[in-house]
Amino acid sequence: MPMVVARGAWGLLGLAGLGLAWQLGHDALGPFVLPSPAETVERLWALIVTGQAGPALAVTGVNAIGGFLVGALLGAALGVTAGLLTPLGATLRPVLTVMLGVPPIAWVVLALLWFGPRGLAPAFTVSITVLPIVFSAAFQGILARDQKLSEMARVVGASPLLSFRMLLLPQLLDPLLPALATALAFSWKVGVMAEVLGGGTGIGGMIATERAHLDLAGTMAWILLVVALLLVCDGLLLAPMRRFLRTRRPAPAAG
Amino acid sequence: MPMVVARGAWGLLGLAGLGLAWQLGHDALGPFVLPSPAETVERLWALIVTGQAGPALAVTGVNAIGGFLVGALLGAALGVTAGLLTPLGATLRPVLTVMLGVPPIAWVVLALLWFGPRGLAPAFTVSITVLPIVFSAAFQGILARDQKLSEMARVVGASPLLSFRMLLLPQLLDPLLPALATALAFSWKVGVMAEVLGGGTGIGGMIATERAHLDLAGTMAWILLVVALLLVCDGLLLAPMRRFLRTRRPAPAAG
Amino acid sequence: SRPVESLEILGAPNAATIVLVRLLEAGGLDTAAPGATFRLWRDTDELRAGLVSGRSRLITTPTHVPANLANRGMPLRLLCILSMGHLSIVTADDGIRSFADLRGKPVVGFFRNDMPDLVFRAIAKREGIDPDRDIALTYVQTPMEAAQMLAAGRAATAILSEPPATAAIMMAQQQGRTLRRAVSLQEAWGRHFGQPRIPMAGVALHRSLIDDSPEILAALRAGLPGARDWVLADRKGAAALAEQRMQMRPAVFERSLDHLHIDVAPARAMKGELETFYKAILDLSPDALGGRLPDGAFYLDM
Amino acid sequence: MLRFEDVTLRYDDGPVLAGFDLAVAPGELVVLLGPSGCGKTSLLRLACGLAAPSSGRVVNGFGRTAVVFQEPRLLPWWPALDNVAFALAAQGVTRATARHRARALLDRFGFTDADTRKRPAALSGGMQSRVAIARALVVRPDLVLMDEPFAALDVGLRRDLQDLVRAAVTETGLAALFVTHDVTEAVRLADRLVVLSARPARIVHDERNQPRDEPAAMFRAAAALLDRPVVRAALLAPAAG
Amino acid sequence: MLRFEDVTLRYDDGPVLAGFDLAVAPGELVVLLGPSGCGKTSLLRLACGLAAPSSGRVVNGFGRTAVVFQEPRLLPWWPALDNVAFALAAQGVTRATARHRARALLDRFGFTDADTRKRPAALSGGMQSRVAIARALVVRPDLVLMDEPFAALDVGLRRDLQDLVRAAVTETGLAALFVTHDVTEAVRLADRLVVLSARPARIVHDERNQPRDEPAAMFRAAAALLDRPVVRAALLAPAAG
Ligand SMILES: Nc1ncnc2c1ncn2[C@@H]1O[C@H](COP(=O)(O)OP(=O)(O)OP(=O)(O)O)[C@@H](O)[C@H]1O
Ligand SMILES: Nc1ncnc2c1ncn2[C@@H]1O[C@H](COP(=O)(O)OP(=O)(O)OP(=O)(O)O)[C@@H](O)[C@H]1O
Ligand SMILES: [Mg+2]
Ligand SMILES: [Mg+2]
Repeated sequence: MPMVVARGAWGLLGLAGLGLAWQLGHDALGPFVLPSPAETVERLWALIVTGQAGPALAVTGVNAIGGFLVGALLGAALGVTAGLLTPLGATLRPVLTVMLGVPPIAWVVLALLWFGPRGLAPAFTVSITVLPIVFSAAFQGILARDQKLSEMARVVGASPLLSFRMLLLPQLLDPLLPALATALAFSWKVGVMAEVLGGGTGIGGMIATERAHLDLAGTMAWILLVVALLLVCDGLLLAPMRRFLRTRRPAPAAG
Repeated sequence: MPMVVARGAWGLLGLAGLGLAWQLGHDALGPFVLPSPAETVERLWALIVTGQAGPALAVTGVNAIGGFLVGALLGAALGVTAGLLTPLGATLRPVLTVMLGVPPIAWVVLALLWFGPRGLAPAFTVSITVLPIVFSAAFQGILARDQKLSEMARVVGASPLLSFRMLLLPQLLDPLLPALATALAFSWKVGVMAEVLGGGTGIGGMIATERAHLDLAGTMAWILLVVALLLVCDGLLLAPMRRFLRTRRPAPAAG
Repeated sequence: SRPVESLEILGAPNAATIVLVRLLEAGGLDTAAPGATFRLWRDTDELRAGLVSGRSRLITTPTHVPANLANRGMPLRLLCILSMGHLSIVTADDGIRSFADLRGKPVVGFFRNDMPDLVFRAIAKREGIDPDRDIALTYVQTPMEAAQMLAAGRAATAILSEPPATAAIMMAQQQGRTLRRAVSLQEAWGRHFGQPRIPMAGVALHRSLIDDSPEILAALRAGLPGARDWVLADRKGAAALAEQRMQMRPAVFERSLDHLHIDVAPARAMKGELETFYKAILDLSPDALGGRLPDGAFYLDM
Repeated sequence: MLRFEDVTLRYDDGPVLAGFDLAVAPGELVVLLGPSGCGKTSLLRLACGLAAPSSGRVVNGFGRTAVVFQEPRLLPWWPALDNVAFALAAQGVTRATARHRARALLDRFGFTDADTRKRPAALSGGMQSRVAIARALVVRPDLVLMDEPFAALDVGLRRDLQDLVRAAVTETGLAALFVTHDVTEAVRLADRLVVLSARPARIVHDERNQPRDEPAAMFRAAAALLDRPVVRAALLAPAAG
Repeated sequence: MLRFEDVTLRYDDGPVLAGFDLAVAPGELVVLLGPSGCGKTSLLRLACGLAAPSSGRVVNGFGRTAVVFQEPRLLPWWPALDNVAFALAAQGVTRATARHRARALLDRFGFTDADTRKRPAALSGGMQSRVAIARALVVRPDLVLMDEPFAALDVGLRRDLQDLVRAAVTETGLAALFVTHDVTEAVRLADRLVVLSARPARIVHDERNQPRDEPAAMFRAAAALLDRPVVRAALLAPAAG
């Protein structure tokens, strides 16, 4: 428990440093480059109490978290399968690299057509981004699995499901964790950007409007909201994985 | 060697499948939604032979690869250090999550001010994107390192440098590889998008112009070029790592 | 005062910018600002970066942008209007002949909550139409996507600016489909706000540039009308210049010239119409202008 | 019946087994002795199907085959108890029963309740070996392949576990293929003693053996075995020329 | 001089060592015998500084300390040769010299040139142990801590390596703290025999010993040791109550 508190305190220190850098940037460069943190927080507070934040957040939250969950699950499943079946892996790897590397402008119209401008286009964009990130980590994780343990499981006669639960999943957590952290951060960013670009509603739509109004503090207030939500999601979704890894890792012996 | 050929053949099969999907999409949706692959390739060829591709590619290449290298090196160095020093890791993790999650609109003006609109602003954006991706993988890789080997190295009296070369680096390759693949794909995508939005030259500038002309085939030709370059970079930069891992991994015994 | 070194002119990606490009090209700024360069901006971020850094203190822009920035504390001045509006409703639907016909129809808009959208809404309001209820209005980010969807037959009606409107019509033609400009928003505006034109884009300067170099102001005043006359007279030459300096398709540019309503009108003289325009925006969305009308010093004379 | 029929196995650098024949019958404990690196582990890998012969056939007619690998191969994330229960879970035994049987066996192997809850990193080397042995025996296999299973155990434990295995062979008809470097252990346990040459492993000596327990008899038998020139050549050759 | 002074070490579930005292002098080979899980490995970890005592002091006055862990702990990415040379590289020896010395020692340990180029996964269990032993001895340490080093070796190799270590102790003044479960190995090698109780480890017996080589004398000494009631209680107690 004290370790957890200490970890949290260090994390807050890091975020405080970031806030300080922001303040210094504002002081040096003026409000047309970086609005002040104080003003931004004030605006954010206003967004929350006037009830503007709620509905926008609901839309974007569904896009970001829904897109993340779909993309992460598909990516992990595909990555594990591809890792276990060499030809499938060799076939899919370049396809997913392309998927990751094609700029969204290539299929923004396609997404608009398929999902409609107010529909699931942002969630689709999020999934498309998350899927290959998670795929590639799961794929590599499977390749890097401990073959001796797999042999043991085979000799013992464990079913694929039992093996997955007892040996593969614990081994996958380590490579998956950073990929999921990356993917989660991208979910919010990409979801918001897709809303900005797609003329959608949600936080991205709000940001687009504030930007059209050249209202920098307003823009930053929404971004701050996004970042806060991202940190909350990171805490809720990934913290259990981190804890498992911290406690189950063969630590250097006590004493 | 035959294994390598087979792997390449499977990869081509995957890309061929992607091309087929593209053709089918074109047939179904018409040239204003998806231009035909044939026309796109023709246009790409024209871009190459008329010498338009070269200079744009040089600009974007510097942005993407330069930004990637800087971001990846800093990210890996920071991640390794943070992994070895617990408080630093706890401090940096949320900061880098924020770095990853903040949409570029928050600091694009800053980047334009510092690096100039035609200068390195896109490269900066690329580095900012790559750094936390690689950081998080390196960090987790260090946490997941084999403590028994580290103890052995300590007892043997190995210097940090020797330990890094002989035990840490080989252990980092597995977690780093997917992160680097992700980061490399993002480098090209983000670099191009930053050029599109930031008024840069390079391929992004070309794409912006083609889009202003509503020239879809032209837009796709440039995107195809980007994707081809990405695959080449992936082959050149990451293939040696993949090979090391394939050959050095304790394979299930022969026979 | 000395001539201004290395001035970077930022031009809005709007065809009317060609007038300032012509002035620069014809050497009209050579004495006041030797070595001045020209570049298009695609995003207000670039504009802000240019203005804050002091690199770009002369710009062409939609007229609500400098008003907004001035109200938020950046000392910008509007010199003149270059475009009297370039928005139209383009449609493949024969049933649409007037603004009122849009009722109940699906329409694609762009730049949601930004100026083109606000102009459309201001007119709709005067027409007695609630755009969110009476029109099936959806949005895409840029006019290019709207044009693309029109040309591909994936949307029947869209609000478009120039030159994307012209480009969409030409592209559809190649495919054997007919698109037409059903409604000029300028004319619709005229029915409700007085004049059948909208002072939509112009030339603006940072005050420090005026202080540092009154000569530039003088050169602009002297040169812009002639540049406009050249553009309107030599359409082919203007199209070639647009291709060279603004990466625009000459054929499209030439055909869209008729719909650009290029002019050079002093801001001071246009103050009344500008304020009508600004008020219409303020009515709908005060934040879009920073909450108020710009004060009198904002409008320069030629 | 486990049968090697004219088996050859080659790695990149040449064969480890060439034209190898051997059979293990139910209720028989065959001990393999041979110099380090001669191919004993490779042989066990063939027997359990983890490796396929380059030529020849390996036929395993036993129902349930369990393996004690040369290293413990425990799942590091789970406590000792779950590592043992894993083998039962793989056989479809319910969780509660599996844990109960695993706990009973570990108890016999000298584990306290607290020890069964420790993860492998918190177990001593010998405790890890015992978990691995328990994982193999808990399923009551028909054939067990044991690769130097007791090398990390103290004298007392080693004798207990030897007795346990020997009893299973004699009483329940368990078949065992047992690799060891300890000649006294070999003569104490074996129904049949097979001595292998250096790589590629050939059978240089093969004798029926009467399991025995009095120390003096054991040492005499071990000495007699090592006195045979072929065995001596195989097991006591100097390491380097 | 290596000295444990009133050392206590506790893990989450209680002490493994309590008020422990022991000293190892240069040129002395101290063998530790004790039941599995009693704390021998923990003791070696304290000696080499990988663990710190909960109370008391561990003083290691020797210059260069080498360790043979209970598991081989080889670097899986590099061939056997580089694993041995690693220890020399850590001491600043140049690459060429390091590889030369590593190759010479591995040759003495029965490795062919081809074997030295194999990565650990392609080595047999005993070969891996030998690489680990070579990695410890190649640096010519002043103190070596060996945790059941020869458990995976065949009789011949084991005798060779026992002789090698014994010679280093006698001739070059090497000090060794040597853990084994093999009582005959203990009486063959030790200058001093220390027998530990079950956890928490206390010294229940401590005697000077004369290293000897004739089998009969060895077996007699081993039998005599095991005949002492305290030793018998420590090493031959039944595993489970
Ligand atoms: N990191 C740890 N955390 C908790 N308990 C531990 C840890 N390491 C060892 N132990 C416990 O300490 C006791 C002694 O372990 P140690 O490895 O020292 O035994 P050992 O004498 O070397 O046994 P063996 O002969 O089996 O190798 C065991 O009960 C073990 O479970
Ligand atoms: N995967 C592999 N690739 C190449 N060679 C291998 C591989 N596995 C084992 N070998 C070689 O095969 C030979 C026999 O190995 P094996 O593990 O079967 O020996 P062993 O009899 O079990 O020895 P030990 O008693 O030391 O455990 C050794 O020379 C080893 O180097
Ligand atoms: Mg073996
Ligand atoms: Mg031990």
